Amino acid sequence: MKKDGKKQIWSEYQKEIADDHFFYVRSCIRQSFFPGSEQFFLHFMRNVLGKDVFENPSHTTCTGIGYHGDIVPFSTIMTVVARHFALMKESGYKNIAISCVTSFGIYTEIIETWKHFPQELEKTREYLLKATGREFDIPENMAHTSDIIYKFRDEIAEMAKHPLINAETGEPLKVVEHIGCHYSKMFPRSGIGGAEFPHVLSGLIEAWGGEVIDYPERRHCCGFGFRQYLVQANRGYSISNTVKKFESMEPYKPDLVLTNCPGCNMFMDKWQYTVREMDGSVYGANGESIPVLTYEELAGLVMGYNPWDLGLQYHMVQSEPLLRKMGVEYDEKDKYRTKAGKQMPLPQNLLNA
Amino acid sequence: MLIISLNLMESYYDLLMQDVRFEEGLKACMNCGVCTAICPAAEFYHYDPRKIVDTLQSKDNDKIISLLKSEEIWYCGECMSCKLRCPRGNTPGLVIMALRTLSQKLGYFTESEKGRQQLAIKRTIGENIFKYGYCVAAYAVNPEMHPEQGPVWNYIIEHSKEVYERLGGRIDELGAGPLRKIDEGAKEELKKIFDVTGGTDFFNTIEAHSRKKASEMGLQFDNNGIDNEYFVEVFTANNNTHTA
Amino acid sequence: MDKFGFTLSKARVIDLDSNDRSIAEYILRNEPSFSLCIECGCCASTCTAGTYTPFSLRELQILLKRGENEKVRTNIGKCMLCGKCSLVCPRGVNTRNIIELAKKAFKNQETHAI
Amino acid sequence: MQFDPFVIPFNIGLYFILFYVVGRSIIWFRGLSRPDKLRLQRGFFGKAFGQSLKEIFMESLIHRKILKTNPRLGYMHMSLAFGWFLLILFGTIEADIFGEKHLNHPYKAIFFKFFNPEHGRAGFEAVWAFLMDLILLFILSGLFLAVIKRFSPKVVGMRKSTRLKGLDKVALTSLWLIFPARLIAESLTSGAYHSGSFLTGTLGSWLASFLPANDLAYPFWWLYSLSLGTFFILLPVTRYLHIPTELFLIFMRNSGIRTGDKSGSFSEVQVYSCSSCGICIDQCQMNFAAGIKNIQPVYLMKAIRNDEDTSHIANNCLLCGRCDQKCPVGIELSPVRMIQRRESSADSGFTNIWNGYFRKRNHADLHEANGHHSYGYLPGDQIAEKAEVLYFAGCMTHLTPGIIRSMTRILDASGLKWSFLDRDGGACCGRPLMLAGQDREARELINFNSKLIWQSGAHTLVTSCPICYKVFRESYYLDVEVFHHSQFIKHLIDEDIVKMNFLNKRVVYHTPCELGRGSGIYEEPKDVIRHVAELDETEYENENSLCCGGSLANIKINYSDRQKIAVDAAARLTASNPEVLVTSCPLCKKTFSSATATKVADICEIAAEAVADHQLEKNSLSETYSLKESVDIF
Amino acid sequence: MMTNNVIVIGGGTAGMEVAGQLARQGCRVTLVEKNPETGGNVNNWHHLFPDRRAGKEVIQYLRSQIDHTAITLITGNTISGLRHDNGSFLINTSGGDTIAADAVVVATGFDLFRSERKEEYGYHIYDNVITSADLEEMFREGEVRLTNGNIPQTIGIVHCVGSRDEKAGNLYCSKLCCITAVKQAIEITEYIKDARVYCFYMDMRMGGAMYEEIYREAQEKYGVNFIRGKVSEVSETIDHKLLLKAEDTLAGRPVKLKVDMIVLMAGMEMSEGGIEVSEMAGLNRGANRFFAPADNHFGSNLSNRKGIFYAGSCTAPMNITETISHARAAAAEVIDYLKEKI
Repeated sequence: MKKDGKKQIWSEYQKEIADDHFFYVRSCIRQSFFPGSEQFFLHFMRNVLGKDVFENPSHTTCTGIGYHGDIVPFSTIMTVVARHFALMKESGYKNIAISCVTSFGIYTEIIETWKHFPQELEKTREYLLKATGREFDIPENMAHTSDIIYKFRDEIAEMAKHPLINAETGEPLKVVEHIGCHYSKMFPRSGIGGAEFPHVLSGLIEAWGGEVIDYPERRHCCGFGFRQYLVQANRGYSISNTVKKFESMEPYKPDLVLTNCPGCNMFMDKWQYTVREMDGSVYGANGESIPVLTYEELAGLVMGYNPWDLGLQYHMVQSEPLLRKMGVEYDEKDKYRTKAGKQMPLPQNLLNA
Repeated sequence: MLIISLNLMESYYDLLMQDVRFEEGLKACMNCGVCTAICPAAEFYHYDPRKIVDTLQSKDNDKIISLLKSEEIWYCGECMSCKLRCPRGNTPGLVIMALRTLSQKLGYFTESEKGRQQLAIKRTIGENIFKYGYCVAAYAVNPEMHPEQGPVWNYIIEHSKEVYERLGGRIDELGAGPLRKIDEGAKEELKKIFDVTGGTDFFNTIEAHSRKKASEMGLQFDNNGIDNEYFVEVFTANNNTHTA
Repeated sequence: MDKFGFTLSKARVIDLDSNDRSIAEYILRNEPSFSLCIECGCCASTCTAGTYTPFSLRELQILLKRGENEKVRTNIGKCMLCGKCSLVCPRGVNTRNIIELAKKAFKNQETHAI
Repeated sequence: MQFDPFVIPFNIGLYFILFYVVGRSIIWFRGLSRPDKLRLQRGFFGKAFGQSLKEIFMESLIHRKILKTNPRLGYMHMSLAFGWFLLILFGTIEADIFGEKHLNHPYKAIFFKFFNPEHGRAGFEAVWAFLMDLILLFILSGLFLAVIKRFSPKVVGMRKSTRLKGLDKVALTSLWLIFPARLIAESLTSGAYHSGSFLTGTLGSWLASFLPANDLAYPFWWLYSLSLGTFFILLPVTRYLHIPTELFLIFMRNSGIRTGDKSGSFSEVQVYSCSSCGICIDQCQMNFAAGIKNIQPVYLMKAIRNDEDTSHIANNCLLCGRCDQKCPVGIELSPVRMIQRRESSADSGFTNIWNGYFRKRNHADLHEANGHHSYGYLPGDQIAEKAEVLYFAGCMTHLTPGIIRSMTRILDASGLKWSFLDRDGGACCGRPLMLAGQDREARELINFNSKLIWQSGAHTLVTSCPICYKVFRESYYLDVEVFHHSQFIKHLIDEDIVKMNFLNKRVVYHTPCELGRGSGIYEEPKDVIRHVAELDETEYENENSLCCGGSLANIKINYSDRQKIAVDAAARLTASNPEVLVTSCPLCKKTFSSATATKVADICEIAAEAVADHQLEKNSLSETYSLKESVDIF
Repeated sequence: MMTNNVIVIGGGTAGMEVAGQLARQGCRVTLVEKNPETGGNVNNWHHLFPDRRAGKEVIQYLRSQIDHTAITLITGNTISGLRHDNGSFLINTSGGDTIAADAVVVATGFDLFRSERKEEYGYHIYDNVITSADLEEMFREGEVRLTNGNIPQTIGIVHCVGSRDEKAGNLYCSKLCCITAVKQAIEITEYIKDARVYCFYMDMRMGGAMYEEIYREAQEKYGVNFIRGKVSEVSETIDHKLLLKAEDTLAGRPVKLKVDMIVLMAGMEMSEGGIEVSEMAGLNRGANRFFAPADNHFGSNLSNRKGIFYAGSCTAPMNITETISHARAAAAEVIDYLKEKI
C-alpha cells in the first residue's frame, strides 16, 4: 500500500465547504437511533466553534427513504426538497448542512438533474408554488455534516483529550471507515477524496491519531438497500452484505468501525447482534463485537465528552472495549440514568456487555 | 386515482423514456459487466443489471413487459455503486427505479412476490410521511416487526421518554430538535405537494392494484393499517427462488 | 432460524480461487480443442436440444472452465449428440467429445476415480 | 518300431494344441445363447456343413478373398496354408503307402524322410518324392514372400504391416524355421543316402560334397521338430490362434449366427479369428488420408485379446464399414466395435434398445426408456399434422437449406399431400447416440419421434439424411414405408409423377456410408442421376465407396484430421474433373463443400433443378404449395 | 532545384522515418525531439508483436534512417514558438534557437494513459499493480518479480485501461492493447513456468495481421485464460495479494479472483507535446483530442494549415507498421507541397 498515490487522489477531490451560517436538516434515522450524534454536532458547531447553525422546526423528511423505496415519485421528492430550499431561503441562509447521507445524495442528484434537465427545475418551481406558495433558490454551498467535521478535524485534534491511540500499548487504534454509498458514489466530485478512496472519514482518523484499515470489501455497500431492509422477507440481502464486509475486515482486527451514514451505522451495529444470534459469528478480536460509531460520537469521545451523553449506550454493540483502549474514564453507574439523574433498569444481553 | 391509458401498439421503451431517470440512466451499454461485478444484489440474488439494461436497449416490447412483471427488477438495493463505474456513463440503478415506477403505474408489480411488497412499504414508510412528517420515526419502528434491532431497541422503545430526553430529543414537542413534533402546517404542505406532484395518485395506484391482487389471492385486505392478511403476506412471503 | 423471518444468503459470485476445475482439466487433457472456444455461441444457436429447452453448450463450456460444475452436471445429459454444433464451430472445437468427456468425468467423480 | 527322441517336442506340441482347440471350442459353444446353440447344431448337421467345408477350403486354405484384393499377399497366405495342408495330406498318404504299416502315428508322416532315408530313389517313390519336394518349394516360396513382407511390406503390395508383440515374434520365428529346417534336414539326409528329389536331392548331394551330411542331419531334424513344437505350444497365446479359431467361426457363421449387440462367444470367436493380415489398415481412410495408424480393427481385436482399455480405439473410428467389406476372414468388424462402444459408453448401464418396447408402444409417456429420463423436456403433447407423405429433413439437413428448398420443390411438384415433420427443427433421430453406444438415450428420442410419425397417419416417410434413414429402418417400429429421398425421387420418376428435364451436366456420385454399405442403397440414386445428368464412374463405386470424413460415428477425431480425409476423398472422387460432385447426404455435402473446388450438390438439388416449372404449377396443391420460384443451385 | 528546409517535430518512429525519407529526397531536415534520445515510445517496448522483434531493432533501423548529412538532430528540446511568415515557418526551440523552414511535419506521437487515473485499479497505491510498460521494463531486466522479490504465480491482465471509458475521458479504442495483452500473457508464461494468466477483456480486438493467430496460440499453447468482463475494482488483501472483481459476462455471474500481480493495459492518448503544438500552431483536434486530419480518407497527413503535415500516431492510435507507412505518406505529401511551392 503506497500512501502517496492516495494523497494524489485526495488532492484531486477537494470541495468548497462553507465556513459559517449553515441551514441544518436532520436525518429521520439518526434522530431516532442515535440522536446524540446530531445533538453533539449542533453543540460542537455552536458552542465550541461558535458557528451559526440554524434549524427550521418545520422542515420535514426529504422522503428519501420513500423515494428509494420506490413509492415516492421523482417529481414529488424534488418538490419536497425544493420546499426545504424555500425554508432556507426564507430564513436567509445559503449554505445547507445535511445530516443524512441519503438526503445528501438526493439533494445532489436533484440539483444535477436540474442542471441537465432545466424543464424539471421549472416544473418543480411550479409544483412548489402551487402546493405551498413558496419559492426557492438552489443553495450556494451544500455539505454533508461529515464534510463539516472534516473541515474542522484539526481543531478537534488540537482539543483532543483521548486521541485514537491505544492507551496501554501506545499503538494507533485500527479503524475501519465506512462511507455511505450515496455520499460520493453517484457524484465523486461531491465527496471529499472522491469515491474510490474517500478521505472524509480517513482524514478524521489520521488527524486524530488512528490507523485507517483498507480491507478488500471497504467500498462494498452495507446492504441497507432500502426495500431490502424495509420488508422483512428481504432482510437476508441486507444482513448478507453486511456479513460480507465483516468477514473481509475481520482478519485486520479493527478496534472500531466509523461511519458517516445513518443506515450503515445502524446496520453495522445491529447486524452484529443478528448474525451472532443466527450462527454465532463474532467479528472483533477476542470474542468481542466491533463498536460502530458515528463521526460525531467519535469526535465527542476524542474531545473527552461523557460517552453516555453521546448515547453510546444505546448501540447494540457496547463501546466499553474501545473506551478502555482509548483510556476514556467513564462512570458505569451513569450509563443508564435519566437526564434528571434517576437510575433506570438495565437493558439485557447487549453485545460486549 | 391515476390511470395511464395504454394502447397495445405503444412502446414501453418510449414510456420509460418519459422518465428523466431512464433517459439519464441508459445511454448505450456495451455489456462490460462492471456494474454486475460490484452489485450487492447480484452478489446474492439471481440478478444481473447488465442483462436488464441490455434487454431494455433491445427495445423489445414483450421482453420489457415481462421485465415489468418480473421479480428481478425488485432485487436492486439502489446503492448506485453501478453509476460510479460504468464506462459508458449509464446508471443501471436509475434505470431500475424507472422500471419500478412504471411497473407500479401499470399495476404489473403485483405479478411478482417482490413487487407486491410495495404495498408494505407504502403502508409503513408512506404512511409515516403523512402521519409524522418523517419516513422513519422511533415510535413507528415496532420492535415486533424488527426483531433484528435487538434488545436495545425494545429497551429504547420501553423507555423512550427518558432515553430521548437525555439525548436532547423532543418527542411530541414542537420546535427544533430531534424527534420533535412537526407542526400540522408543514404536514399539510407535504400532503399538498404529494397531491400536486402525483405522489398521492401513486399511493392510490399501489393501493388499488394491491386490493385487486388480494382478492385474486383470496386474502383479507383492509384499506389501511398492517393488521390484515395481505399485508402480512407481502411483508413476510419468501418463495426461496430469489437467491442461490 | 425463523426468529427473524429471514436467513443469510449464499453468495452467487464465481470464486475462481476456491472452485474445483478438475473436470475442466480432465477434459482439456483429453480434448485440447476445449481451449479454443471463443464463446461465439454458434453451437448454442444451432443446438437441436436448444429448440426445446434452454441448453447452451457455450455456457456449459465456460461454467466448466470456471469450475461451476453443478449446473453442467445437471444439464449435460440434455444433449442429443446430433453433432450440428461441431459442424458450425468456427474454431473446430470437438464439441461432442467435450460433452462425452464431461459425462465421463462426472461419472468418474462419483466413483472418486478421476 | 521306429522312434527317435527328437520327435518328442513335436508330439507334445501336437497333442497340446489338439486338446486346447477342442477344449476352447467347448467353452465357446457353452457361451452361446440358446438360439445360437440350436442354430449351430442345426447348421453342423445340415447343409451349412458343406458350405463351411467349402468356405474353409476356399478361404482358410486358398485365401480367395485375399487373392482377389491382393494377389501377391494372397499367394503368400495360400502357399503357406494350402501348401502346408498338402504337405501334411500327401505326407500322411506317403507314410501310409510306403511306411512300415498303415495308420501311422502322425510324427511318422512329418519326419518320414528321417525314418526312411532311402526312400524316393526311383520309380513310383521318386514321383512321390518329386511331389513332396514340389509342395515344399511351393511353401518356401510363400515363406520367402512373408519374410520380405515383414521387412518391406510394399513388395507384397501393402502400405503397412501389423506391429507384433513379443510372443508373436517367437511364434513367427519358429513358424519361419519350420520349413527351412525341414528342407535342410531332408536335404542332408538325402545327401547322405543319395536319395531325395530335385530339391532335397540336389541340395543334399551338393551339401554332402563338402559337409559331413550324415552327422549334420540329426540336429536339423531336432530343429525341425522343435520349431514345430514351439509353434504349436505358442499358438494359443499368439495371433496364430486364428488358424484353428477361424474354422470354428466359419461353422458358426454358416449356421446363421450373427454378432448382435452384446459381447459373447461369437464376438469372441471373431476377435480370435483375426489373422492380423492388416488388410483393414490399408482400407482405412484414417490411415491413408490422415495418417492415424493405431485404431484399425486389427489393433482393436488385438487390444480386446490383450484385455486392454479399448474405449479410445473403439470410439476413434468413422464406422464407414470399408474394412468390413474387405476382411478376408469375414469378421463383422463394425458390429464388434459397436459392442466395445456400448460397453465403454459413459452411461454403461447397457440396455437392449428393444427392451419392453412393445409394451411401451401405446404408452402415454414415450420419452422415458428403461426408467431413465434424459430428454424429459421434449413436448409430450406435440402433434404432427396429418399427411400422406411425411418429410423428415434431419438435423444435418437443417444446416444445408438448399436440400430443404429442393425437397420442398420436388414434394410440391409431386402434388402429394405432404407435411414437414421437423420444419422448425425436430428431435434428433437417435442414431448419433447409438453410434456412441448410448442406446438407452437413443431409445427416448426414437420413442418421441415414433409417436409423431404414427400420429401423422402418413403411409410414407421420406428423409434426406441417410443417418436418419438407417435408424428409421432398423431401430424404429413404424407402420410407414421409409424412403431416403433418393429412393423417393426415383419412385416419383418411375411412376411418372414428376417430369424432369435432362441437365447436360457431367457429374460423379459419392455413395454415403450410411446409405451404401450401411443400408445397401447403391443403384436408386445413380438411376436418378442418370435420369437428369451424365454420370461418370469413379474408382470408388458401391461397396468400395469412400467416407467423406464428416462421419458422426467418430467422436474422437479432431477437425484437421477430418479435413485431411475430406480433402483426400474429394480429390479421389473428382479425379475426372466432373462439373458436380453429387452425393445424397447433407453431412457429406457439407463436408465436401469445404474440401474441394468442385461444385458439390445433393442429389435432390440437381433433381429439383431438373423439375420442369410448369409441372410445379400443374401439380401443386394450393395448401402445400410452398415454393413458387424455381431453384437454381448452380 | 533549390533545397528546402523541413522541420520535423518529434523524434519517435514517425518523426525519424519521415526525416529519413525527406533527407533522401533532397530536403534539409531539422528533427526536434524533447527527450535526450530519439526513439519515442518504442524505447519502452522490449519486444514487439506480432513477431516479437526486439524494440531495439526498430530503433536501430530508425536511427540508421536519420544518419544522413542533410539531417540536423536537436534532442532535449521542445518547440516554444511557431510563426508563419511569408511562405516560411519560423520555429523557436526551448534551447533558444530559431529555425526557418518551408514545411513542418508534426510527429508528436502519443502518451500512454496515466493508469493512476483509473483509481479503482489502485495503480501507485497497491503494490504489484503495474502497467504494460512497467512489465516491458521487467522483461528487459529479464525477470518478472513482485515488490517483495517473489515470483508471481497468478497474474491478472486488465484490458481497456483508459480506453473505451467515459470515466477516463476516452471514448475511443486504443486498438493495440488487446494484442499487447496477448503478447505479454504469452511472454509471462514463458518467463514463469505454469503461471496462471487471466485476461479480463470487453472485446478481443484482434484487427492486425497475425493478431488473431497469436490469440489462438495463447489459448491453445499457453493456456491463457480469457474472461469477458471489464474489471470493476481491485483491492489488496491482508496477505498482499490483489483481489479482482468483474462479471464473467458470458456466464452471467460476478466473478472474483485473487492474483499476485495485475498488469494494466494502458491505452494511448494524444501527447502533451502534441497539445502544446496544436495550440501554438492553431491545429484542429478531434473529440478524441488527437490531431484532426484535413480529410479522413484522402488527407490523413494534411492539417488545417497549409505547409503543416501530420505523421504517425499524433492523429490516432497506430502500430509501428502503420506509423511508418503513415510517415512515408507524409514525406510524399511534403515533397508534393514543396514542388508546387516553387
